[in-house]
Amino acid sequence: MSVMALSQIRIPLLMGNSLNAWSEALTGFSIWGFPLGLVILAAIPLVFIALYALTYGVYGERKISAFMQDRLGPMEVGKWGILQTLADILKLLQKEDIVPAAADKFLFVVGPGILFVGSFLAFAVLPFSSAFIGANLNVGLFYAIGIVSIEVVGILAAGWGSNNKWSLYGAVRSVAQIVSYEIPAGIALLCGAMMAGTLDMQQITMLQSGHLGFAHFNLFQSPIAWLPFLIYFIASLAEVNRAPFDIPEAESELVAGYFTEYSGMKFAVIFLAEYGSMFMVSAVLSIVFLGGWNSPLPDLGPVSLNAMTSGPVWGVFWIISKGFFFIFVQMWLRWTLPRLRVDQLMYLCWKVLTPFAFIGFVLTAIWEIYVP
Amino acid sequence: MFELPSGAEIQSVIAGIKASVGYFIPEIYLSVLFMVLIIVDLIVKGKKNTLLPVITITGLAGSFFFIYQQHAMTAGEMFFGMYVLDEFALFFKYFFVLSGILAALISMDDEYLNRESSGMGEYYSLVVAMVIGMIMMAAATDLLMIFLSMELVGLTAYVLTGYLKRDPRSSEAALKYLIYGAVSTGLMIYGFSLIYGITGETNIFRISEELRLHSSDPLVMMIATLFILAGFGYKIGAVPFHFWTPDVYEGSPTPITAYLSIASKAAGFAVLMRFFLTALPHGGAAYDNIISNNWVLLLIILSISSMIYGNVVALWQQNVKRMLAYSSIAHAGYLLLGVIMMDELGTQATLFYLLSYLLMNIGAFYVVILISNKTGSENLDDYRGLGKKMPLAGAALTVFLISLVGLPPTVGFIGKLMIFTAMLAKGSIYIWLALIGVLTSVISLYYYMLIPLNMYLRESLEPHKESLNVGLLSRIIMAIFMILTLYFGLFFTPLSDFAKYSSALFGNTVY
Amino acid sequence: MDQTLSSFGNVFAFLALGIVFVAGGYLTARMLRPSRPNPAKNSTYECGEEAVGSAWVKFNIRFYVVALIFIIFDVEVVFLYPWATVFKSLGVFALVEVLVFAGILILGLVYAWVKGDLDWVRPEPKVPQMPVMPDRKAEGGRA
Amino acid sequence: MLSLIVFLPILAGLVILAVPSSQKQIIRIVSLLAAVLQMVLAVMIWRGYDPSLPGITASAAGIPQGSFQFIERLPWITLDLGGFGPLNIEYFLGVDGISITMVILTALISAIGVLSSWTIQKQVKGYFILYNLLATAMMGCFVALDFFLFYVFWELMLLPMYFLIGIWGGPNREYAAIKFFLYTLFGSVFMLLVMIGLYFSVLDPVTHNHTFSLVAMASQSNYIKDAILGPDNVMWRYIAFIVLFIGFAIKVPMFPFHTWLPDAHVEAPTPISVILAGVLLKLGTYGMMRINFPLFPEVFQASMYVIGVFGAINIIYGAFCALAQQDLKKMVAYSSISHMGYVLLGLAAANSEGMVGALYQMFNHGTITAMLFLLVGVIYDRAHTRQIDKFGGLASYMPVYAALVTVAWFASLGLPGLSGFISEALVFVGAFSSVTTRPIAIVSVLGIVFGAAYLLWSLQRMFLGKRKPDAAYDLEAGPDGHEHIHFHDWKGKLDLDARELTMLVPLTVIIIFLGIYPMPVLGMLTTSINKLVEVLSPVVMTALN
Amino acid sequence: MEILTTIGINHYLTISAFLLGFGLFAVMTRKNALVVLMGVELILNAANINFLAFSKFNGGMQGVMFSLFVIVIAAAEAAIALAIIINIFKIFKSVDVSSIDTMKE
Repeated sequence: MSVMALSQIRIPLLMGNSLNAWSEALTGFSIWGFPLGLVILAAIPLVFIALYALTYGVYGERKISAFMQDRLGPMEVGKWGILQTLADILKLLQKEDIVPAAADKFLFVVGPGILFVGSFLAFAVLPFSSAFIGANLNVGLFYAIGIVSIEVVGILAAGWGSNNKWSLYGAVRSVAQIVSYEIPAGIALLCGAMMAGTLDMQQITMLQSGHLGFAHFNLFQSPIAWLPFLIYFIASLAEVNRAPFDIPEAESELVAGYFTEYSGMKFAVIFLAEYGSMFMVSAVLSIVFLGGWNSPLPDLGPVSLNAMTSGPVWGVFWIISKGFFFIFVQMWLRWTLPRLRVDQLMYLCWKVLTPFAFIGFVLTAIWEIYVP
Repeated sequence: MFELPSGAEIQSVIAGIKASVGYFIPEIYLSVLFMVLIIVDLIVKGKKNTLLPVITITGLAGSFFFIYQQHAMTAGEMFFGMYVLDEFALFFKYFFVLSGILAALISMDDEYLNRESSGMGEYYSLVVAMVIGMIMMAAATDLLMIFLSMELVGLTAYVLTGYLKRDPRSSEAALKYLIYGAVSTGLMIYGFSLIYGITGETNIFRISEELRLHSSDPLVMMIATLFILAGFGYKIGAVPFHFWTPDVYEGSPTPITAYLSIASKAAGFAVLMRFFLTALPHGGAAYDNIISNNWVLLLIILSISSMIYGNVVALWQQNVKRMLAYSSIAHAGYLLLGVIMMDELGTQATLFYLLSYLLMNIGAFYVVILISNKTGSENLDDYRGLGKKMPLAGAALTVFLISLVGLPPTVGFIGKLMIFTAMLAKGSIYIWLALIGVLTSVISLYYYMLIPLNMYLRESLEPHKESLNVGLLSRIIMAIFMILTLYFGLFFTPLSDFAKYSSALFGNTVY
Repeated sequence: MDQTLSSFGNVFAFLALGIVFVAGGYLTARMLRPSRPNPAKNSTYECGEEAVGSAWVKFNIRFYVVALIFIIFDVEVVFLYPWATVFKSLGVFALVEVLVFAGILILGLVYAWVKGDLDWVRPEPKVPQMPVMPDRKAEGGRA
Repeated sequence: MLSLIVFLPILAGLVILAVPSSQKQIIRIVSLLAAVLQMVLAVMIWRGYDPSLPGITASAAGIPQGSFQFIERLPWITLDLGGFGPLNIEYFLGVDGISITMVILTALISAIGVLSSWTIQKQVKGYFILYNLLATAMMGCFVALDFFLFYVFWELMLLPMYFLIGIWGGPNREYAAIKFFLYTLFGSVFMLLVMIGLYFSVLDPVTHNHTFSLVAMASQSNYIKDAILGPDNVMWRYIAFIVLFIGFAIKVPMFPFHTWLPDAHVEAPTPISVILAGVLLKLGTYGMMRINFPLFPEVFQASMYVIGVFGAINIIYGAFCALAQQDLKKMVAYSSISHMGYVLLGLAAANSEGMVGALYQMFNHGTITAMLFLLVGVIYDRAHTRQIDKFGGLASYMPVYAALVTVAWFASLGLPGLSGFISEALVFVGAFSSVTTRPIAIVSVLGIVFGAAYLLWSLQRMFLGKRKPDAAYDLEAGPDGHEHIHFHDWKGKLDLDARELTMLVPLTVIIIFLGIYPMPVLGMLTTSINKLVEVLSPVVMTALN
Repeated sequence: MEILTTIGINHYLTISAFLLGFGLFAVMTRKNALVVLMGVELILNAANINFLAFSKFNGGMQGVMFSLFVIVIAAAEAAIALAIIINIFKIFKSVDVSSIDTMKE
């Protein structure tokens, strides 16, 4: 049976073009009752996070930062410092894991786990390709918004559990920031959902495919879509504590905020979670407004660029590219904009983004009704 | 499982909603009033202590016009069985709007409340919100709607209770109200879920049909009924769901105490009557089988324990508000007697009693407010000698208390008379219940009379104080309450006819 | 197999794998890393200072206020999501309804705004002032 | 006419309300005017009353109001009770022989009470408003023929009484007032239930609606057989009778329910004691005669013996207690209990003599006890004490007072030639001639002996002999060489002054006159009493059944 | 995966009953106002599970709708509860329900 299943799985992996062909094949695949396919299905995003975080995340960010600041970045380990990430891994793995005596041990240990699991669970609904999605939920977008909130619990657990003033300040600030920005973010994504008329991530993506490439993307479907797009992008920066909204972990003020006390593997987990979230929000932004795994290239007359660059494997490429692009923008902003003060942060959220999100919501609703 | 309805279905749904909106105008009007109040509060700067109540009172009074128009509409379901418009609901619309007006009126005179630094904007809008919630409670015919409207009332009531933010008693009252409220509502929802499980319906008409057509596990039904009673019983403040009453009534701002003791209780009764008289069929006499769907027996137990407990514990209260709180528990018991009768007469009696209770209890609390404005106390000992210093207030309070005891020639007597008439109309089976009713009202005489006793029979502790005069407007209001209490005690036909007219419950299965 | 359930089964697999990954990471690290705790190392980090008291102290009430406002708005937004998926087929009627809904919601926002619940305490800029020291001589004399 | 007599005091009360409270004299005069006018009206009613018409029940001809006189009957409240038809509450007044006696008594005692209230100095306005309210309620009770109306008046009495005792009473007034209130309310709430039960059991013979009319209720043929208090429902009829009886017995007051009375009397100011003893106690027995017995005649038949026993207990127990009292007012209060026992005994006899005696005793007790309390009030005003042993030898210093006291005391113990004798004699004649009550009557005679004992003893201790060493007054030599007594704080006339005489002399005259020639009263009531006896007799009942 | 599909209504009801029990236990025994409120949330969620289970097994969407509204109301209630508790803490410096008892019995 297992051999049969293996043989069955090979074909769609290479050939399958139908929707979710890969993930459905994986879902049905089990060995001796153990749903190995499911594990593999889940492992793929996990591996992706790990790889991307270590390469693009650690090495890439350092290098990009360096370029922007006109310096070299890591150069010591290997050619151009290319093995720097490996060194980092080894360091984190064997570094002593200190648990402060005053900490709440349980929360201290559990916090990073929650943080990571929350971030990772969101990947379940990200369609990496027309053929691959972790879990094809009909409420995918909603689920993605909801599940990310679990991170708040992890942050609070980590900050509180550390029993360190910096950590607690950082955690509370971070929570306040995340929950506040969830309002404009939620409303902005709602606009996208209204344009699509569904919450299914695959459906949302599919509705944006077409021969004209980027012209089918939600962002270009209505002039109003730019408003929620920008709002969500700004809010998502705050949600993942990226600059200029990085006061929760502001090194110079709070000494890394809620993970001040963390070291070794626990730090690595937090770190993975952060980078996972970064990709997650970028991917959601891409899916809702920029067509997800759809190729942005239009068919130019006889040159059917779009058809050529479409397909399950191309889809993987496109969505990761789009995600990485936004991560790049995030890194870019980090070195461009100064950090906001707490009151500015709240001002921006409640008095700028939220009202504008509402305006965008109302306009989108009217647009969608009256301009078909 | 989650299929979207077809286009035609959607159109019919929309048409249904549009048709229902026409029957929903008073509620919409009040919601608009609620928002107008908030906006006025936000826009207008400076002293708003008269502007807001005036808007509230005139606005609420304006809703009478829309409610009156509903008389011409035929009784029926709206919003797909969520909501109903019948005489019973109309009665409570009048009732709650009136009580909202009165609450706003007496709030104007409460000096404690007006001293609240954060302003009164939310206060009046919350009062209006509570009116809306209670109106919807009285008309809700779906478990979901019942739950939502009860929560609307509850949530606003929590805030109103704790409105005096700096007063520890007020905050404590709010906390207790909230905790008991949340727990009992939680239990009620659990009961609802069981009912839903048994019948597969949340509409009370269809629940009743299902229960009649199919047999249900009596034990589960009993548990469900008990849980639901926890929610309703909490709202009406009946034993054993009364624990919040004394503290909340004592701690709240007095107008809110009055408002809760009357309107919130009445809303509880409205929903209790609608639910029990419509949804749950009742088989036979009250004594059949304890583990069956015998909610009447439950109500009887509730009623008896409320009457006895409320009246007995009130005996040794020193705080007037607290005493009135315990007495309100007792009154819940009397009101339940009318519900237990399960017939038109019983319903009529309950409604009449509610009307009379509105009049006399608001009056009593109003005088308590005026007195505490002057003396700064609600303590029984501080009422000494007030009869001489505040003659009209003393006389009015005495009349209200006499009415609360149920002595002629006051409206409270007629209320009791109607209740007992309804009971004896059933023949001899409920006589013992009526006996408990009258005996406990004798007990109630003792503690009610403690107030006039202190006011008239005892000398003031500070004999040199001059007479404490209240404003002319307050005196007029007080006198109106007093005269109405007496007038309706002698000529109660209009009230009673109104109650009779209103006892028509749409789709009830019991009578 | 029920479609919905199976989808959430996948989510469950993600959850399980996530936990296993974290736990596995911890275990691996524990096997590899040294463990040599000492009191100084285990003390709470406060930039080198001795930690004073516990960090579990009271917090600025504004954080709670933000939480309260968030709860209300977030929950209301939840209602809009199901609506968003169907409103096109419902037409103008649904639009009007949701505008009423959003209007009330916006009124709530305005309310919180006007009441000042959205204001954060602004840090007062500390303008450095030249110290006026008339007694400099006296001090100097004492020194 | 009856409306006027009922509502005249309350009109006076409204007038008083408008008078500023500093004008005490005007307030008193308004009240007095109302009371005098009420008395005039009572006399007019008495003159216009036809003693040949019996009243009590509807007459055989089926006239709904029967042979009552001065009928005023208006629909008051009509309630739609759905399946039970309309609830008709009527404004229904009328008098028969029983009530007219009481109407006259009430008018008389009310007027005397106003005179006696002249000494009230504290919060005069409030006092007279309440007093007038009380007067209306009492009068209303005696003329109401609709049970509901009766009940309203009945309960209306409680509150003014409570305040009159509570505010203007003695040192222990709070306790006495609330005790009075609770006791009487306890009795009357049952009445409420019985009233409702009766409503559902009785049909008006003319309109065939349920009715509260006492006249309709008094005819057993109007009852619905299987209704809650219908003839078939024997158990509930017994229970209803008993609770009604208890309600009235508390007012009488009958033995186990009597404890409120001494407290109330001792604490109440003199005029209120007068009203309480003179009128209020009669309401209990009046209620029995008007409502309790005729509505449940077969139960009455069964319980005659018990009622008689309670009457005897009242007589003897009251006398015993009176014997033990040091406080003069308390003694008089217990003597009231004893004397009301005669009324109960007469009622228990259930024959014409007994019943006539009972009703006549009610009237006489009203006048005599009123006088007793007034006399106690006179001495209390002067001495500020009522302890019997604080006095002695008063007769030689206050001869007029002593004379009136003697008359009253002797009337109370039933000396021939005074009105008390005739009624007590009639009661005993009735009780002896009834087989049921004969043994009780024999025992009850003891009561007369004890009565004579406490009255004569107190008379002797207070008025005869010499001043006691710790008396409440001093002896001092007057300008004419005679010795006078001097009360410490008393500035007024030593012996009775004009106002006191105005109150006391008419009562004395009435007592003596009715002792010699009782017919003006007896003639008025005998027809009704005969009818009542007929209604209550087993023969009639079996005929009906 | 087979076990997931064979779960019957009783499984749900049992869990919900347990939740109800825990909630009631927390409400009755705990003194911290916040913990009491958490107990209330447990009760509400017990009801939610019931609603969803019944909705699944009876068919019909009312249960789902109901639980959605319960969640929403629970959030609103939590918001108000927090506000009140914060105020209580400001005044009493404690959120211990048993110590907040200024009004005599």
